[in-house]
Amino acid sequence: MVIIERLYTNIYYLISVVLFIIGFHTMLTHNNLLKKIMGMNIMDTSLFLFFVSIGYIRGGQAPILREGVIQYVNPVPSALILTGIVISVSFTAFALALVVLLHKQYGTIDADKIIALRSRRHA
Amino acid sequence: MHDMILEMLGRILIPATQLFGAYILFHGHLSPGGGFSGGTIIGASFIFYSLVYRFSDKKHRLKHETSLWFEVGGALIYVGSGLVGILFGRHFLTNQGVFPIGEPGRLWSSGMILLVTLGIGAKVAGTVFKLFQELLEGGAEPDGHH
Amino acid sequence: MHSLDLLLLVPILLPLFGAGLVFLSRARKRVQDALIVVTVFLTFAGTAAIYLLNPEYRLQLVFFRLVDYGLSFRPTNLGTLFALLSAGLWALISCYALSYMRHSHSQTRFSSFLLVSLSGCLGVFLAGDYFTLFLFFEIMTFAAYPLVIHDEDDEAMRAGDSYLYMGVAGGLVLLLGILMLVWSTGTADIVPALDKLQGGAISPYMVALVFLIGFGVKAGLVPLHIWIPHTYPVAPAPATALLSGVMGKTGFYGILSVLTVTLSSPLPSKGTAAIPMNIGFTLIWVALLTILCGAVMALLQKNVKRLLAYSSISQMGYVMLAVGCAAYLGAKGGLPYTAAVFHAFNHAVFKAGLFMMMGSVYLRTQSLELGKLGGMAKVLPFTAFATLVATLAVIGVPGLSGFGSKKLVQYGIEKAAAYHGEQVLTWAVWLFVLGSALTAAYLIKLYYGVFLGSYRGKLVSGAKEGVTIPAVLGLVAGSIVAVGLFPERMMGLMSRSAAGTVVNFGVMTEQLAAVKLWTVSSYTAVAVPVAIGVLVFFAARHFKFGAGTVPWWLSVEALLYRPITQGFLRFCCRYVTRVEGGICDLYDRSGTVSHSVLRRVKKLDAMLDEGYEAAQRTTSLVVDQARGLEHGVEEAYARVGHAAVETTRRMRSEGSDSDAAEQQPGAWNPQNVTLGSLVVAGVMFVVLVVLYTVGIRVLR
Amino acid sequence: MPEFMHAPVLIVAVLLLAAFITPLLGKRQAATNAVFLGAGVVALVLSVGMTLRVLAQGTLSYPVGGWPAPYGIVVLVDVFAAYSSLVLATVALIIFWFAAFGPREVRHNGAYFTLILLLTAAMQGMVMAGDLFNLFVFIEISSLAAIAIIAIKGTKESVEASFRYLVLSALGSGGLLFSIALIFMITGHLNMDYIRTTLMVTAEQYPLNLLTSIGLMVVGFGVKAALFPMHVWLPDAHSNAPTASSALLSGLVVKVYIIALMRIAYLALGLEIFALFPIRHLFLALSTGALVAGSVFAMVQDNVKRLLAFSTVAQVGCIFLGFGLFNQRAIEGGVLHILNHAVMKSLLFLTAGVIIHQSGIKKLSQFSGLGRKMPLTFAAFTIGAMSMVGVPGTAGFISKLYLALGALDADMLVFAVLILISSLLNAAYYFPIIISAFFGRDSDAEATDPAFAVLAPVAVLAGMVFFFGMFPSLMVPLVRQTALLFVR
Repeated sequence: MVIIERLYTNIYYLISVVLFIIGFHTMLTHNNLLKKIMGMNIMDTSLFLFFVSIGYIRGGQAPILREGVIQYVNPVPSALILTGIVISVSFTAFALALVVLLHKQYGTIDADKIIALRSRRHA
Repeated sequence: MHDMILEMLGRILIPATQLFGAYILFHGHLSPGGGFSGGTIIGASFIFYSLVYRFSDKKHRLKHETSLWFEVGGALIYVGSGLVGILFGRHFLTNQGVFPIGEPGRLWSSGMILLVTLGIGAKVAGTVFKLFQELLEGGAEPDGHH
Repeated sequence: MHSLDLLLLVPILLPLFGAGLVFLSRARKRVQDALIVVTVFLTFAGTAAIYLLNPEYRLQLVFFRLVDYGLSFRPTNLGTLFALLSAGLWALISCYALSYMRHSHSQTRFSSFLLVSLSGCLGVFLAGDYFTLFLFFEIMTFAAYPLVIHDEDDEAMRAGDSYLYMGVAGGLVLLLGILMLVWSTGTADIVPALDKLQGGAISPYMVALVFLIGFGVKAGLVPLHIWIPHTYPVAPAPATALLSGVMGKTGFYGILSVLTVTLSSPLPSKGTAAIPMNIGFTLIWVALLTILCGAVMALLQKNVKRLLAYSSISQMGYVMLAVGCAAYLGAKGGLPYTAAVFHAFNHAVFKAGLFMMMGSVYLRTQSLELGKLGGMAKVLPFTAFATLVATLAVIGVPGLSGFGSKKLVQYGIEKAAAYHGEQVLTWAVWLFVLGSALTAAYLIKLYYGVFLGSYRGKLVSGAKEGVTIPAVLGLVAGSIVAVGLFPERMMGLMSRSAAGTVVNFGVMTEQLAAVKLWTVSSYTAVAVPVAIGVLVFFAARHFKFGAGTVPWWLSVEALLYRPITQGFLRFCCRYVTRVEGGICDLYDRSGTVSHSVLRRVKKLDAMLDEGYEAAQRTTSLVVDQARGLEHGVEEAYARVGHAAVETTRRMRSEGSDSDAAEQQPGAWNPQNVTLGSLVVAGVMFVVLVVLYTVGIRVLR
Repeated sequence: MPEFMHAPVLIVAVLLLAAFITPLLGKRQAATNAVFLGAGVVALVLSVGMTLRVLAQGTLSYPVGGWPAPYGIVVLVDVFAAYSSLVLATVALIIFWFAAFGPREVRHNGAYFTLILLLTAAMQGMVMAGDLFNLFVFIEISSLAAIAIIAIKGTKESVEASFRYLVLSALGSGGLLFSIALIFMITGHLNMDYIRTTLMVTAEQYPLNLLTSIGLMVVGFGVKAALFPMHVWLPDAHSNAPTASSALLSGLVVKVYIIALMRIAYLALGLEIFALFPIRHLFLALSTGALVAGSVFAMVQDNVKRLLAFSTVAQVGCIFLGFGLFNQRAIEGGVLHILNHAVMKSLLFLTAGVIIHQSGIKKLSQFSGLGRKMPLTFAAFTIGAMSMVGVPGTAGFISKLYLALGALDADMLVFAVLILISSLLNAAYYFPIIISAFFGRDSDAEATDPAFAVLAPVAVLAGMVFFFGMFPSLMVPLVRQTALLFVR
């Protein structure tokens, strides 16, 4: 029961770690460049979840001064994550642009095939 | 090529989206929302617009320069309003004492925050649309000879 | 800063400045020549002024703080003496080079770097601390590289590689030594530091070893000499003369400074006194090895310049022997100290002279193979005479410069053998005599091979010697004779350079006064080795000893250096590739591991899927049942409703006859709303309410 | 000097402004160059002023928007930040100069300049940031811009290399953000000062969080700074970029992450906590690997830019070695090496770019005799190489000297010997190039020295190599105070 209790209280952190590992793994092991980018996004998302859940308080309200509200959610992580999302979007967009270029030049988006093509050209 | 359904939907949805985006943009300091979210929504409406007309129509096509101006203008507004603080002998991005602060809760209520939000909104809208544009048509030539 | 102190800058900056001017005036040959001559002689004049001023004024010049230690010039008497010697030889050799290189390519490069390396060399001798010394040492090493590879053929490039890498490696080892010294004593100044070193974490022996290796490369100690036999033969004669005559002396200067100044203490205690003694003892044996190796190898050579290269190694061995004795004797080492300085001085003059003389032979024959030469005495009588003087001086014939210094070295080793009663050192005396004999043998071989006999090859007719080359050679020969005639006076001059060292002046004066050079016993001491040498020479000639070449695999290079470098590189490559492979492996492995983990997860996923499916099936089953039930209930309701309607109708028809409602039983009609449907709606509403409240709870 | 109070923000703002204005100028080459170089000059002037102010009055802490520390964003310029900013501004300006007037390798110069300016602005912001999140934002901007200035060349290799860089860099960023989140979780602050004070209390309660956080941070920065086993992206990326980008990447970008890491170490974590975990030993081990592996790999390269890239791997090891030894002189050496390596590696990359552009030859085996055809260019290359080897009188000697003395101070003779061995290895791969270029047989390649405008920035860098070699005392006050920040 204690374990379940603990799992329950840390569920966000847990999920974010799991997501992080999934993203990390996808990024490292998949050959398809698009999947790599997806992995990157999953990883980023897990981090956003982690960050936001740090500042989250059960029953807290959006941090706008209003009468009758006592508990506010910590706004700092949310604000930061907004920036983080923007960064992630730009990273993704840029990565996609690179993939487009790679596809134009190599005709494939498989990392192994690209390396094979390269080494053949060098040899 | 025109798509009737898309066009009709666009006619209804684009103004509504833009209005919604503008609402979020202008109320950034009063309610959840702000430059990033509002800008993204407006940018999305631009994207929708170009999807509707499929880039085929020269007349309806948004120019690269336009989105560039959006982007650059937004950034300039941000940095510029930051520099105003220094001009007034305060710190960079100083709000209090430099910009007039109205009543709390009103639209004009928090000095330059609205200005900055607008800048960010323009920048983000421009960027989102530009990303879309570049991904569709941009990119260097295949073998790098130029 | 005294204004006279600025004089110290003249020998450093003037050649650099001159080099720049020479480079700029490359279009005009005459101006360039004039510039070179003016520069070297002005430098010589500046150095002479420093030499004359220094004992009284103690010139010193400390500059901006380079790192923590500053760039300082604080010449010792020894330093000024050798600076004077270097500048003088440099002036002579530059004049010689102007004639010698007349028809060569890239003269501007040669001349510019000649001047730059002069600056480096003088900087070493005038430096006040080891950092400055190191700086100029490296400048000299690099500036001499273009001189070495001047011919730019394959052989020269290979020799250049060996010169450069040995130079760089030696320099780095030297730097390590300096770092150790600075770290444990806190200063890089050339001052007695043994006391501080003794207390430090690094053993003084280690410091001495590192310094010996660092300077030993330049000085050509065996087994660090391998670059010399490669380099000297391929470099042009003036460059070789400088390398052997002057630049090699920087190594000697460094070792002498380290052993007699740095590794000494003003008031030696029992513990500290043993350290220089031991180091000196070791150096004596290394030096003997150097003498013998050099001499034997010289005897085996067929190329004149290579022979002289090995001879240089061997002669530097004599110098080092004296240095070792000086260190061994400590404060009583005045005599070997003087011997070392004196012999280094003499060697600089006669070896530079010999290389130049062979250069002038080369100008006429374009070859220096002993088998092809001969009979040059007729073609070049003056050179033959000068060479005879120089050769005899190397052998140590009385009346020439080598006599006094060699005699002194011999006295030094005898003194060392007598001093601490080490029996082993008496063997050293005999080895010394053997070395002298071999020296005589190879020099006879040289002179015989080049100047006597008859010449069968073709002479280059166009290459006239001009006035400069004979004049330079004459000056060298004259100075050899002059020094040889007044060795006592020279000894006095040399002994002055011991100021500031560990050597006790009083003891030294006594020792030097007791030296008797002009005695029969000393003549016989020269005559015996020479006689043995002549015997050896003829024996070698008779048995064709030295006609064959020494197998390459026997050289130190093949036995020691090549395996070490190759082994190191191979080790590095293997190790590094293994590490790199390991990293790649790690990345891969992490991929595989996570794959297997993921496979498990996938299995789990599949199981979950199955579970879901099962659940779904169950649910659908349940739902089907429920639907059936509902159907049944509905039917029941309908039947109930129907029955109720029938009943009502029957009850109504009993009252009035109307069939209108009977036609559309399903249409919406408030009258159709039955109790049953109301019940159903109520139940559904309750369920919704419950769901809503529960849902809100949950969602919150 | 109250005028320079705003300098930290203004440096970033000016560079950003210029970055946004450049694309507007379109094809007007002269105006673009003017804005580009003007921003660089202004940044340098501000940086010099700021450094003088910091030296005179101590740490400059600038609250953005006038909000005080725990709530507002604070820019914290201590000696280390001022020094780094100065190095960045100086070297970057020279590279700007080269990018503007050197051989043109990029189609859209306007976009290229925008990216370079963004990169510089982000780097300046990174070294001065006073809180972790702004640091992170600047790191991301600089990563993105750095990747973009590789891909902008548009060749197959450059795009591929930049994608690989992007993936690894994203991994590093993820790790960094995670570690920042963990620190925020423990302390509730992002401001570095407040993190330090809070950590003193809370560190003992959450050792695991802290360990994870520091580990992720070292890995994240390690990937970005190409610390030895994480350097796999560097050779491709740096060798396939346009010349100015290569110089910027190898000379500055890689080092900025080291600076950021070390700033976090002493500002945010506090040295006591930093010393709790065996990071120093990790640094020592990894930098040893870097020094040997980088040099050995450089030795077997035939492409000149790849050789230089591998040499960067080794030199990064050198800098980390200084921080790993962790005493006054070693850190001084590491910090000096940041400057010296920036100068000499930029010099080498720029000259290599000029050589490749003028002769079309990339392979070292074909360099034979080129030195006689383009003497000035190869003279500059020689100066850079000499400095890499550590010949006295050049900048490289000074930092190696400090590092070696630091190794002795730490009672680790091995590392002093290691530094000298790495010098020898450097000699073993730089000298053959020079020798074959100057004294080798003539090849039939056609090449001449480029115009003066192209060579001028290279000449300035070569002058700086000598200048910092002869007058290191100019930088010593900054470097010494920086080291004092670490070794209190």
